[in-house]
Amino acid sequence: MMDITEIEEQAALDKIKSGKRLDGRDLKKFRDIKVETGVAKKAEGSARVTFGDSKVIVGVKFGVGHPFPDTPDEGILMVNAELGPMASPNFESGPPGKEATELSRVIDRGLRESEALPLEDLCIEEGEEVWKVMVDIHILDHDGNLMDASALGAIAALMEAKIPGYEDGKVLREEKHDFKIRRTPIACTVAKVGDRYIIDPSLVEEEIVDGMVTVTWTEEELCSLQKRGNGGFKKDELIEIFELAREKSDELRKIIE
Amino acid sequence: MMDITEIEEQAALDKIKSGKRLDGRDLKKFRDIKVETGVAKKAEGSARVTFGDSKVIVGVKFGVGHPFPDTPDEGILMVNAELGPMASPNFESGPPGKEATELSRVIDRGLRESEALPLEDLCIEEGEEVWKVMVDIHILDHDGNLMDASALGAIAALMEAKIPGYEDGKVLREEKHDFKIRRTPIACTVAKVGDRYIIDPSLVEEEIVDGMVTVTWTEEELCSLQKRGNGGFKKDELIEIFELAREKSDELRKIIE
Amino acid sequence: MMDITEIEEQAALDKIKSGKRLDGRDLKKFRDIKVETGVAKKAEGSARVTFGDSKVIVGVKFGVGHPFPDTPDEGILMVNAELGPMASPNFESGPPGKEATELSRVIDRGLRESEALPLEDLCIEEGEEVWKVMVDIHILDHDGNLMDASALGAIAALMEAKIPGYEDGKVLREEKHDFKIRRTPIACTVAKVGDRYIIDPSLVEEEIVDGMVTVTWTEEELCSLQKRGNGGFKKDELIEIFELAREKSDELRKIIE
Amino acid sequence: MSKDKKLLKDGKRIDGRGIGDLREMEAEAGIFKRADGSGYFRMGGTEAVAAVFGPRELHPKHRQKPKRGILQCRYNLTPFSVEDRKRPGPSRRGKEIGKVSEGALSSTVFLEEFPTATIDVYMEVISADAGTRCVALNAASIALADAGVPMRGLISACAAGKIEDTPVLDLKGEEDKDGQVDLPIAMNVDTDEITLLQMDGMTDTEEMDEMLELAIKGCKKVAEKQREALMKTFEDSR
Amino acid sequence: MSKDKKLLKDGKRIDGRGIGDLREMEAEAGIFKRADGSGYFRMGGTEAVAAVFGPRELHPKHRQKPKRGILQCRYNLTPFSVEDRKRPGPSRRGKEIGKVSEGALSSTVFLEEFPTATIDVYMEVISADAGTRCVALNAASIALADAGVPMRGLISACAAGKIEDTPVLDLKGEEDKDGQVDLPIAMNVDTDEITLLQMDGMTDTEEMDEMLELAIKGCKKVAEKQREALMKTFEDSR
Amino acid sequence: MSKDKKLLKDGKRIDGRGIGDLREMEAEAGIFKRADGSGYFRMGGTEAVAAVFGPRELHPKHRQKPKRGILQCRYNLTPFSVEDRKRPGPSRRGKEIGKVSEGALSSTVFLEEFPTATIDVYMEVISADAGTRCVALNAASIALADAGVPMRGLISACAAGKIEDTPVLDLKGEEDKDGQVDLPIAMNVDTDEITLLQMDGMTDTEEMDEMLELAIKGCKKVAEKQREALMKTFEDSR
Repeated sequence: MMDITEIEEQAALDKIKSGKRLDGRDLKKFRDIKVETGVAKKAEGSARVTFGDSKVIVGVKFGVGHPFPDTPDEGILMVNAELGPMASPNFESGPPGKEATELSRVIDRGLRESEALPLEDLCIEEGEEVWKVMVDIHILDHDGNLMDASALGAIAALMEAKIPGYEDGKVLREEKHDFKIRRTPIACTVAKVGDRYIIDPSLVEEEIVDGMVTVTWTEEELCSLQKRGNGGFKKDELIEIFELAREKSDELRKIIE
Repeated sequence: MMDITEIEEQAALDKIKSGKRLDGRDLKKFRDIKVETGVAKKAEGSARVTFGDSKVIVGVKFGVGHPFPDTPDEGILMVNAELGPMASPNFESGPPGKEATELSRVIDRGLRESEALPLEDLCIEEGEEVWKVMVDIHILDHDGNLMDASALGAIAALMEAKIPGYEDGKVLREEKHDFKIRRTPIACTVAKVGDRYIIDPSLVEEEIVDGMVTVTWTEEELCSLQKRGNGGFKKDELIEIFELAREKSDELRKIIE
Repeated sequence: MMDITEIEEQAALDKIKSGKRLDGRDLKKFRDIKVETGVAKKAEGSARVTFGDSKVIVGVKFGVGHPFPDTPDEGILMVNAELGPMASPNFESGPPGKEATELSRVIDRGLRESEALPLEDLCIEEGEEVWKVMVDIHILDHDGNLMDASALGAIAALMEAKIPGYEDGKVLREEKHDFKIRRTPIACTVAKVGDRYIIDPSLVEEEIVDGMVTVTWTEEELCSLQKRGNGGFKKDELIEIFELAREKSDELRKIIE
Repeated sequence: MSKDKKLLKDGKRIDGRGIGDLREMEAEAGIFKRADGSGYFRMGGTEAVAAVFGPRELHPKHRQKPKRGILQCRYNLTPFSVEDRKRPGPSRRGKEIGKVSEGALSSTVFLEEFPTATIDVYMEVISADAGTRCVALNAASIALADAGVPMRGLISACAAGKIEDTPVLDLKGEEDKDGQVDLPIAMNVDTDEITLLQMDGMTDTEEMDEMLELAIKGCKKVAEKQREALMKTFEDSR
Repeated sequence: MSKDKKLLKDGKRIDGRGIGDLREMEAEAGIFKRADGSGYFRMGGTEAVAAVFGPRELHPKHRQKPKRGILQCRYNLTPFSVEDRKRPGPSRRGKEIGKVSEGALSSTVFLEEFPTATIDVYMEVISADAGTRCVALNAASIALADAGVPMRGLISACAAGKIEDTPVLDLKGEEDKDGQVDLPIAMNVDTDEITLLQMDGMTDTEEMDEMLELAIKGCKKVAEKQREALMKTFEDSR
Repeated sequence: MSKDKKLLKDGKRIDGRGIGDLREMEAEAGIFKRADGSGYFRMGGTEAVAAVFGPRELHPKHRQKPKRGILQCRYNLTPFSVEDRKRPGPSRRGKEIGKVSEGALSSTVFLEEFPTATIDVYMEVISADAGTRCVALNAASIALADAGVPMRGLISACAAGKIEDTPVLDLKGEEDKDGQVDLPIAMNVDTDEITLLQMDGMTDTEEMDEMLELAIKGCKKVAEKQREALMKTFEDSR
């Protein structure tokens, strides 16, 4: 006997095979996406992003700290994700697990490899003090595709962020200086189901896909890849996925511009 | 069928309704209280407190550290409570849980809000080095009302504490200088059972009370409140409790003076 | 009914009572021992040691850090052991448990008490910077007597270690300077089974012995003892064990010289 | 406490409120899909969301109570909800608030109907400008109702306090920082029972009476806002 | 990125390799006794060992899947495997690699044959000179086969990358540090399915195609080495 | 080791003791109510309390032994028991002492009578002036007897050592700090079996013999004190 989850999974699978989705979407269509910025008053930048019923909030805080020894004249980027028990009955309290760690590291690499942040402008005193840009992703409600929602939230929060002043060892948060992002890396996850590709998988779809690839594109270049889940991809499939992700990430970019 | 604990709880409840306690006490009477100071030889101040079969030991150590940025010329007070597996079969090893955390924080606030400690006299070099006053509460045997016993132990240990010398970056523990407490905040917990109030609840009584309020009075003023347990109180009940606690905390204060 | 482990344990016990071992060894004979050094390319010294099917790898790294306040002009020795889930189905991931902690501390004491390492030569700037000698023991396969194998690996890795250069706050690992060990403390574990002594117990033997003593000898002196397991020893038995361990540790020392 | 700061002038506070006024409120129910119930509450610059899961089986089993369910609270500040980024994970303060929140909510829920079960309440503060535990509890109470958990009444919370020797309602950040007393309470406005009560500062019984009076009035206004939000969801779902 | 360093000269790399050459490899199966399967793999200066335990019952029980087993990976760097001693225990990087390794290995194992079970794969890097996740996976795949776990095919891994604007195979440490792109992949060489794919750096689809082509060829050579090692153990045990 | 310090003068030690003298002892049984057994022991400036819970069911179940119970020890220093405040929680040293304490106590308890059970022994050092593990074990042994756990004999512990090339009994703090050898032992004085033995320092077999002899005599005196305390409780409870 199948339980309710299995029945739903089977239905989702059948739908996709017929070229549609359980929620009526086309295979290559996003759910309703909403991006609101300035939603966390104490953050220097923030964004709440919804992809259908998935809900993510991202806050950017600036702080001052020691630079890393190998980059004494550069600011520091930190990305952290909390996938706590609020977002899903399957999550537990405690330090970030494998899933939250992957989430934050993929987004971190997208930002870092694309050189989206002007880290070299964030040095206060070489070898002594630099700005730390701390991006915290907080998952509120999990209905799938947290990766794309979180990455979009991160870049949206960074785009609206203002950097505080700094004087005599004190961060002056009432001052708000410009902080310019150079590029907008956008993550787009493409999943394979049989011989079909879908984007923006819902939670139930994530359970049935054969594999996923999260592709991060800037305006011009591919800057990060992460195959996720258990399945495998042939090389030609991957090339197709990269191009599809490019097209769809342009759609996402328009939302936040 | 009721197990032994339930039978005992029912008996405790019946007794209170009849105006007495299982151990023969009146409703507003403490158990036998003993306070011995100087019980931990390596501590700068210490006290062992028993409330009936509840047994608590408190030690005060002084150390030197950096001040907090917002109080560069003040010493630091730290209160910690360990409610380990020695004290009760229900406690586990590990970092302080919710109960130990509440215990230490209520006592911390009583000391802090009453400004009992001369923290502004504990600056060694402004912004650089200040004294840390570290109060460690260790629960040895748990038969209820740990809050009042621990708070009494903390203030008793602080009253007998001597502050070491400090020279060339070294704490000189053989030197013993005066350390004057300005006030003696005393915690007194009042519990409600039906329409009656009791003080100094035993472990079995803590299970059956409708709610508790821990009230901390200095000689003159109310300096901290904490409602504990699940029940609720009307405003007039609270006012009555504050006054009862004031009267009973004066009794406790006499023991340590 | 006895399960397979119990049958094997009974067989091991019967064998020892008859003066032999399950694997055909004499009571006071080691299994095949192999020591290879230079096995971890990034370590400043390393050794892989096998005692029969037990397999241990030890790496030595040098780093620079603050000295301890009570030894401002001495280097720092740190010994750590990881007994992870790779080595045995009974081990779990996580911070070192009691067994790994005992392992590393017994080896640490053998090195420290024998003054094998020239820690006083490892001061860079008194009170400010000293060399840290970090010995990491990693258990790969556990078939008993990890203590002797790990201790032998630690001293072998230290014997082949070269100390890097240091200039302008940087460790120069391409420089390799001499690092001379003054003594070679060797741990030898003797176990008692009834009225017999065995050395180098296998995993199944460790389960059936009445008790063990790990004895660490330098070339000349006894420098550390650790009774392990549950049983007890009479004084005369201990004296006999110390002498047996001395003789057998000389055998082990020859392997690495 | 800086002496120069004027928190009160002609009976008006720094944001123009009178001494008995609450900050502007906003409330919403049913904001999440996965949770069994959820809620949002804002009071001036302080915002929180809450999610409720359960009643569901409590694990590990040896913690189950044979005759009644338990209610567990997790209270957390998001790292970006405060001035200097907060390290993720439970602080000592958060643990304590979790515990008193359990005390505040448990008595209003018919836990005896759910032996061996747990009801888990998760509260996240999005933005902190004083009064965070009250705002979080207000969101949690909405979430419990939204989850359809049988309750004796809504729990509504707000703080009173004392600034410049004057009892006032609902301190905001600057007032809290330079204030003399902070007195957060939560109550079941249907039964007038106060189920959370904490206080820091130096005061006496008489002043306490005044502050409690203010806070109780505040809670009643909070309750209206909570009911409005629940009613709206109820109507939307019809 | 230091501009002066010449990583490529006349089509040769700093260690004399051509752009499509792997480093020297070494492989061994059955290196441990206690584990159900074990393996060793070395690629130039990067070495790893792996042990497999299971299929065995998964604890705690509530994590068991009724219809299929799960495969769990732990990836760890020994403290002495890197320049500056690494603190023992899982880093964030290690956790992530553990997760993608599970994704890389799970699909090749017939997990549907082991409902409620777990197969635990432990990987330890002994020496790290770039390509550690690939080398660890190569050892893990040998260990799975050595354990007799039924598999659809061996998983073989290596990285391609870009240095001085040129796609090359199997970066070593210095190349990785000053390189432009790192592209580790793992694949089932029998089915041509890529089961691990990660990429850092700036590139485009065309260049990706070139690098993938290189990496796929590399994986096939790795597979030969793995098979050789397994064959040797098989023959030894006859 | 400071050379100037004179720890021994005319056969007398800094506190006036002879080389074979123990410090003043104090012992008490049954000091706690909640524990199944409890004990207190003091040796000069070193004091410890111990509590025993059990035999009781061991959790989690998969750790239970079908044929015998286990005995688990937790050894802890209170934060205020040492010169500079110690961070609460288990140190590496504490973990090791917990383990050797299990080895010291297990063989004296008839664990075969309690299959699947655990006996939990908790030791807390209140004041530390050398010899802490011995004093804690002495308290623990009293606690085991007080709990009525069936035992083959009391475990009694004390340390011998070497100062200024002379074997002495029961080092106190200053002697331990500047001494050459520390040799803590625990024994069942009824069977003469030594169940805890640790040693740090440089020595030889002959000197070890002398120190062991001293320590054994010490343990016998400790045992008397322990028996006295237990007898007193026994009489009090009649």
